[in-house]
Amino acid sequence: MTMSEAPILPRDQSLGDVTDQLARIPLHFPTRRRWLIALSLSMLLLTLFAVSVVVLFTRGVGIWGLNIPVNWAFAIHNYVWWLGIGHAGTLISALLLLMGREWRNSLNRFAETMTLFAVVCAGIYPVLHLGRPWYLYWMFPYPATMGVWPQFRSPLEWDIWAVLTYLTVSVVFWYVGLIPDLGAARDRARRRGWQVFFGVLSLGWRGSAVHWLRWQQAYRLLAALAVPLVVSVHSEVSLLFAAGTIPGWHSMIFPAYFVLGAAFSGFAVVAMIAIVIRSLFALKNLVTDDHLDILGKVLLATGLMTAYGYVFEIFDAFYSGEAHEIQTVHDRIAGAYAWTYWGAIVFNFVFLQLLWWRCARRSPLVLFLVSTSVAIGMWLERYMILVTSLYRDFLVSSWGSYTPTFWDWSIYIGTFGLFMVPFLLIIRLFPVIAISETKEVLHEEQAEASHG
Amino acid sequence: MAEPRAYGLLAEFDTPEALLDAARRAREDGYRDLDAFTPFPVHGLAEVLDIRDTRVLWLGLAGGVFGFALALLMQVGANWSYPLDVGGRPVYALSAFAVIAFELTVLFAALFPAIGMLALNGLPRLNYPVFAASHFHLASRDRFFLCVRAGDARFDPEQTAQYLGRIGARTVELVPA
Amino acid sequence: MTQRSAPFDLAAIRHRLTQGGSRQWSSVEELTDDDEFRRWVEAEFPAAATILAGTGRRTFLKLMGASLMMAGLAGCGEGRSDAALPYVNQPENAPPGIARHFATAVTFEGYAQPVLATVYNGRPTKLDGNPEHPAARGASDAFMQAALLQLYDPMRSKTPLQKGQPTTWAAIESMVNTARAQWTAQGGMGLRFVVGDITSPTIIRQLRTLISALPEARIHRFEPVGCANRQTAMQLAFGRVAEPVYALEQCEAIVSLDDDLLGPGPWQVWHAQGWAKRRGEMKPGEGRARVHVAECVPGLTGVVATTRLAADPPRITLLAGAIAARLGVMQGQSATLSDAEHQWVTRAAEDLDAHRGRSLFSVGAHAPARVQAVACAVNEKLGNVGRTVRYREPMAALEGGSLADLARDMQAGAVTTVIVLDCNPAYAAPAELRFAEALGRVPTTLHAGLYADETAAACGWHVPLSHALESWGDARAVDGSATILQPVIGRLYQSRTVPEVLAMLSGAVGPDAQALVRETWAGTFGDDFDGRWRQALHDGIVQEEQPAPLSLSARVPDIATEPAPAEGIDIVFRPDPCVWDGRFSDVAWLQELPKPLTKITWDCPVAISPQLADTLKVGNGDFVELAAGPGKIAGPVWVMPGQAANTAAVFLGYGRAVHRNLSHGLGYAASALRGADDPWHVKGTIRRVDGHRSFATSQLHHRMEGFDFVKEVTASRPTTPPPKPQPTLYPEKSPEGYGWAMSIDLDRCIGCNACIAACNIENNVLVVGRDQVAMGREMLWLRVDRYYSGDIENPRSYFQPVPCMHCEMAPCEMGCPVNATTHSPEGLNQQIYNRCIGTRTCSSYCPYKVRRFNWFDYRKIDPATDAAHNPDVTVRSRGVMEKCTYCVQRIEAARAAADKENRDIRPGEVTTACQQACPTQAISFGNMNNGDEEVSKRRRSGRHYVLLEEVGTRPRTTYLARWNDDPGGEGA
Amino acid sequence: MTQIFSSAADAWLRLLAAGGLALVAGTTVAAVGFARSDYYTGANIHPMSQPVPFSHQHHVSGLGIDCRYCHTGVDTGARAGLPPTHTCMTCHSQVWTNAPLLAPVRHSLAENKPLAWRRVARLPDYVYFRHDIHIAKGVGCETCHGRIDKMPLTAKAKAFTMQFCLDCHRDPAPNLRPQDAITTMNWKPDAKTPAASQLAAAYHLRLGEITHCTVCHR
Repeated sequence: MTMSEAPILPRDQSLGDVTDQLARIPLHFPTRRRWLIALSLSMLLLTLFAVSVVVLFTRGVGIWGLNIPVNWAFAIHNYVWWLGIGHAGTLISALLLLMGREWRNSLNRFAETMTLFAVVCAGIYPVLHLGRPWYLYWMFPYPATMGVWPQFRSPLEWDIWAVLTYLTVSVVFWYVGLIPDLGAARDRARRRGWQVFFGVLSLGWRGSAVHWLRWQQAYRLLAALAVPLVVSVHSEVSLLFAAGTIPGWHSMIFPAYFVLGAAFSGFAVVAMIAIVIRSLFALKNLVTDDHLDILGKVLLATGLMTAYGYVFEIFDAFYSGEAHEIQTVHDRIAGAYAWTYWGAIVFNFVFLQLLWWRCARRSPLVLFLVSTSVAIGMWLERYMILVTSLYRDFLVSSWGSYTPTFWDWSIYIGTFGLFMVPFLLIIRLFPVIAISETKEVLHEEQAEASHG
Repeated sequence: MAEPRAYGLLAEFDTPEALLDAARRAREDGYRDLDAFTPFPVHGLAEVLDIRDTRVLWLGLAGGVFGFALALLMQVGANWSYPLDVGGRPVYALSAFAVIAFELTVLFAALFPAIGMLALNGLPRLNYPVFAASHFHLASRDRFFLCVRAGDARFDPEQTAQYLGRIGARTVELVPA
Repeated sequence: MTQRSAPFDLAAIRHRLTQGGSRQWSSVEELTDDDEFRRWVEAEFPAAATILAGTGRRTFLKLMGASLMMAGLAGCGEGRSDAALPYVNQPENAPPGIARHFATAVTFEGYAQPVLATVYNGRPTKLDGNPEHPAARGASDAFMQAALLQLYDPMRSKTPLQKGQPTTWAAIESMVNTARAQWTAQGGMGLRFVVGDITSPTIIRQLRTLISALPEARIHRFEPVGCANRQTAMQLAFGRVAEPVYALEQCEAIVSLDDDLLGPGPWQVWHAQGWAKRRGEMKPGEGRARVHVAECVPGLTGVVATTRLAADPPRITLLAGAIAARLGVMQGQSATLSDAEHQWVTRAAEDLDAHRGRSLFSVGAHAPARVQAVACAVNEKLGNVGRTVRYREPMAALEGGSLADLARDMQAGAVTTVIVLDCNPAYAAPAELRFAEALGRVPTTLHAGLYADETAAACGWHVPLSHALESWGDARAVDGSATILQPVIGRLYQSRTVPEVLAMLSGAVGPDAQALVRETWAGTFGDDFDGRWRQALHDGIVQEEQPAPLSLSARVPDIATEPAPAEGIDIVFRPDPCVWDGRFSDVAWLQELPKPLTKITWDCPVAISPQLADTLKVGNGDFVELAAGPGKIAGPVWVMPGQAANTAAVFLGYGRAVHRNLSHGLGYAASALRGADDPWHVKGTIRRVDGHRSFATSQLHHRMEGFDFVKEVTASRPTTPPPKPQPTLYPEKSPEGYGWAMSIDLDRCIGCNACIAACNIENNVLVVGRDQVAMGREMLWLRVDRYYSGDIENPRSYFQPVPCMHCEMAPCEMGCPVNATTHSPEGLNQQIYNRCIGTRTCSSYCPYKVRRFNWFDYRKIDPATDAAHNPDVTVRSRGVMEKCTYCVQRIEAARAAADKENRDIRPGEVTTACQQACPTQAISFGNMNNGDEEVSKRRRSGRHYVLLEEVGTRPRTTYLARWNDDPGGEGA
Repeated sequence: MTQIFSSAADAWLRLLAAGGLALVAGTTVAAVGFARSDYYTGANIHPMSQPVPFSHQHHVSGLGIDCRYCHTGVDTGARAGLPPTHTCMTCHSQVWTNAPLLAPVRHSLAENKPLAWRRVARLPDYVYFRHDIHIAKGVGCETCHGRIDKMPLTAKAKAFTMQFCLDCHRDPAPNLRPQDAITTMNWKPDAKTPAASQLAAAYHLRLGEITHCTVCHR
């Protein structure tokens, strides 16, 4: 990506305008109606989620379509899917911060926000899918009168720690980055309420030189940590499968395969949100077509890498010559759930090819549609990886099948509410785009310009 | 007549370049107890004001070491307290413990500097003298402030104010303590 | 989490089963059909309502069971009552909580199944074959195991009924007294008894006395399956009734024409033990126990057969003729045999000829009598009589007319009183007899049975019979030895035993069940009665002189030598392998037992051949209509690999008319097609009709798909490939101490389900109901996988029991985040229910998928299993994983006993439930670190192999490859 | 612009933060402690009411009746067993024949209804505890049931947590006594008593093998 040289932001805007424009979003919220409609819809979904969870906890996981052999399905595969989406937020923010890619600054804030709640949605699934969720705390080491401890060799145990770490670090990273902007918002606020709100949250940030110095150190350090964290987290998620002996899971390529897939789906969702927000809040001057163009390229790149994973998986199976592995590949391509496999291929990679064309990348509509199809495609892929491996494992006699029930769907759809409600609240209450960093970029560009 | 106790003088500039220039000159002219307030980190400002502090980074290292040790201790300890045969794996399966060890390393390597940064910056600090300055709200918008604190040896409300004016300050304001 | 017995449980059980039990059930019945209630359900349990639509009470109860959890998240809701009730007056040597064992028997088609009953606090919790008894030798079959649950079945008849309304025994007695006056007046004219096969000396004595007192009274015998047909055959062959007894342990060559020797039925254990003994003794290449089977419907014998031929019923006759001819029993035959048939006949005949005196030619009891008669002649010619087959007086010795006679007389109005003893003709009788209707014309009708069934409904009066386990009585086992039945639990309801009822009929007031039996044996035991009586009760077998076998010579009847003109298809009737003729159809847990060859539960298919399926263009579950004469039935199809081309098989025991019976709404009533003269085979038509019903099967896929899960060895390749060395990064297990291991000999497994049955009862495995099984949620800890390979017309079939493998490198353990499944130093893969949080990782990682999960709270589904729970095993609650534990409760009990005596556990001291039940000793279990134990020997055997060895899990459960006597079918 | 917050605000903020942290920490500690408290485990708390105020103190230290006289199953089976009413009446048909306190016992006999005691020392249903093996291996009654001879009304002496069981299963030796001292209360090893390690050897304890799960859970 060569964007770091070419100007990413229109220069004909002053620092002050940018500040006001961004800080005004919470203070004098535009598009109240659309926001309210969105919120109330999300609330509906959230209610659906709550109801489903109550039923789930009172009746048991039997209300899902699970069985032996397919005793993991929606819960786990949506867990992987949501977590994957979350990763892009961190990647965009952290990786590009380190690489000094200015274009990131217009995207990182809501990308990080998106991460937070995607991770929440992901994190809640392992709890829901427990047979006896009220004993969740047994997964944590505490001085029990039983004298028994968690089993630290279990990939599931690893995941709990990974996800919680990831959530905490994401929150910290997000908040540290937010503090100066909260300060800016505070100083724009006129109503007492807003002043106190931002005043407390900004912790009295005053932009002192020494504060900036330490802030930058901390922020860059967090970014530096976030990148390996993302990679490790999704590698561990993949170990949840790779550590089992089941054909189609027991594969060396899984960690890489999962991380790439995660970034792929995540960037797609970032693109979707970027497009929505920039039109919602009229931020075309900050989230420019160039941003979309870059997102498109990233999407294309990660997509192709994921595709490599598909190819290699098949090669792997036949190279190993292991009868069960080959059987599984066959079941995926031609089995009862072949639609998930081919669905994944089509939604992930066919439409994606549009992005070879610049005009397609720069057209919000096209990019949005492609991103949507990628999100769907990756969802199908997770479904495929889980179900097609389990429904026919080793012994022919234990072959089974799986059909999601109403409750499978209701909880999955409900998680959209769980994601959207807090997300909408955040973009309502906080600056959606990093103010200080944007200004920094803007100033640098103007400086470059003026010096010739 | 009694001097009103002051926090310092706040000089307002339009651009980071102006601020840098002023700060440099102020240092040359012997002012030491300086600070600046800017809407975004200004390159080179720390050098000019001669601020050096890497403790945040060291905190990161400390956090990492702490997290790593904690993780190993926790996992080895649990298996030492009740050793169980799990799938024929060794009781102290370090390769398996590595994962959580890594996670906690990252966790604390992130928490320590984050919290440390706030602590060293003396945040949260909701009430602070400079907030009283009439133009200070622009410090988070598009103005750049140089502050000569009252603690400075050469600080004198009138002279310093005029001095700041001379080196290009747009406005100069005395901030009460 | 669990339910454990406290002293005085019995009171509690009786209370629940009578009051609580009955009210709950009846109300559920009323409710499920009531709109008001439906609305309530929809409101309360939306999901329930959706599934409730058009399902039976069991499904509903399941949902209720699951919904009971609405009472909060108390997933492991221990009923924490802290009540502690001691005895007032503690019975002699019955300390609370210590198991005691009683030898007695349960009856099946009149034959005694000798059992050893395990009793906790006056509550039998397990039945096992009586090890002292030659007809059981410790082994059992599914029906014997299930008898326990029938005892606790809340659907059992609880009170006498008059026209369906509860009445008292007093009322019954007064009715009988008035009636008896009339009988005596007319010398019993118009008095008829309907009985099944009865071997009980007491009942036989009582009935004979009754008849001698009332010479005009008649007895009619009706056993829906039974062997009436065989008696006719014996009449043909020898001119007298006789009962053939086979000694399969003597047979090097068995030729079976449609005779499922090893299949379910009273003789299964007897035959299986004999066959297995022979199968085990012989060395490779020495023929072992070769079995040649020609059958129209695949049976268990066909699965283990050396050569198997699928033949339609008419062909069976021809094959018999051909074999008889080749052995010179009949004159030259001109039967037109196909090549396959010809080849099979040649091989069978040669084998018989080669093993004169060491062979057996047997024809199914439901084959035409003449064909069976030929078999008698053939065996005689081969010199097998007295060696591999002996004849004796039938155990069911009562002489009597047929049900057809009775029906005729009833229609003619010649009958004034019908007394039906412990059988259900109104349901099971061939429809053409219109028995129930005829019964309606009889003034006085009395039914005595375990259930208020169809016949009870058709009779004016009904009295509840006591279950064998509640009764004093006696019966003879298939080997002819008698067992005295003693009650192992107090009567749960106001029921009486058959002897008591008979005594009542002959005027005795308040008869004493035990006295009636003692009276029978007074003669046999003579002086020292008490001694021998006590001895008999203790041993579970009466030591008495066995009558010498009959010496008979067979006449050869002529049989059809040309195929009858084939019109329509052949419809054959078979008892259901799990509910038999319907007498077990209310035992939920037998309903859920997968049928050996189809793995269908809770249902009853019409089994048709692949060829028929192809011509009709139907697949599993599509409905077909079978018609023969006036009768019609419609049922869902099961395409049975290896079934004879032109044959459709219908099964007895389903389509019950009793609303509250579990089979109600399941399957069809086969009696609609059955004929009175030949109840086993009719010519009929089949056509496809609308409708589809998906079966709830425990195994979806039966073709082995080219894998070698079941390995075979042959005389030319007598060993399995040696195990590959498996490098591991993990510490090796030390061979010190105990190393529990199980070995399953696939050469002996006949897929009879006895192991599953025993396992379920021993380990409190819960019933989950049809819908859950259909979703793939059956609970079996031990499943018997059924595979076939080769062409679907006549495939080669295999059975493979799969319990937990107890892998040394268990993937499941590694997956559990809370240490709920770990490894014991002795190699047990432990599953700790009370620690399990239900992540199901273990099951996902399990390559054998032997783990089972409690998706709902299944504990409340079947009250019968509730009462039969084994107090030494946790009853699993909602949300926890469970699986085979190698019966760890037995290991720990043995260890406690051993440790108290400061000794080691002796070889053979620990037996798992499945091992104990297995009639062929296919399963052996023990300490593999002790080289002398059977299991270690097997692990050293050349046939030893590991299932899915390539996965590297190092299982403790391993297999012995199956012998293939006839690789490639070209003779050995 | 003016100060948004008064100078007191910072003090409050810090106070709040500190309070919050303290609360979280406190709750955690309290929860861990509660699980071990007598209130939760039911150890040493006020005896629950019984149909008859039976005094072990009187019968054991007063009359010197051996535990096994009433709890007959203790060395033969899993359960120690409560005495049938008849056992009580062997004496009480002679002494205190019509003491009002014993009315329930007499009724129980007369009406053939069991005395409804309330269980004092109970384990969760998923714990399969055997009295007999513990007796056979030299664990005294006192070890788990405490100074029963000092209890006018019977109370639970030990918190029957899994940790309690584990401690002994990991290192049984200190809790072993010779067979003749099993039922002795307040037993102290004297000169003649063999050392703990010798006892462990004499009882053939399979040390290190009795802590795996299925020993107690099935």
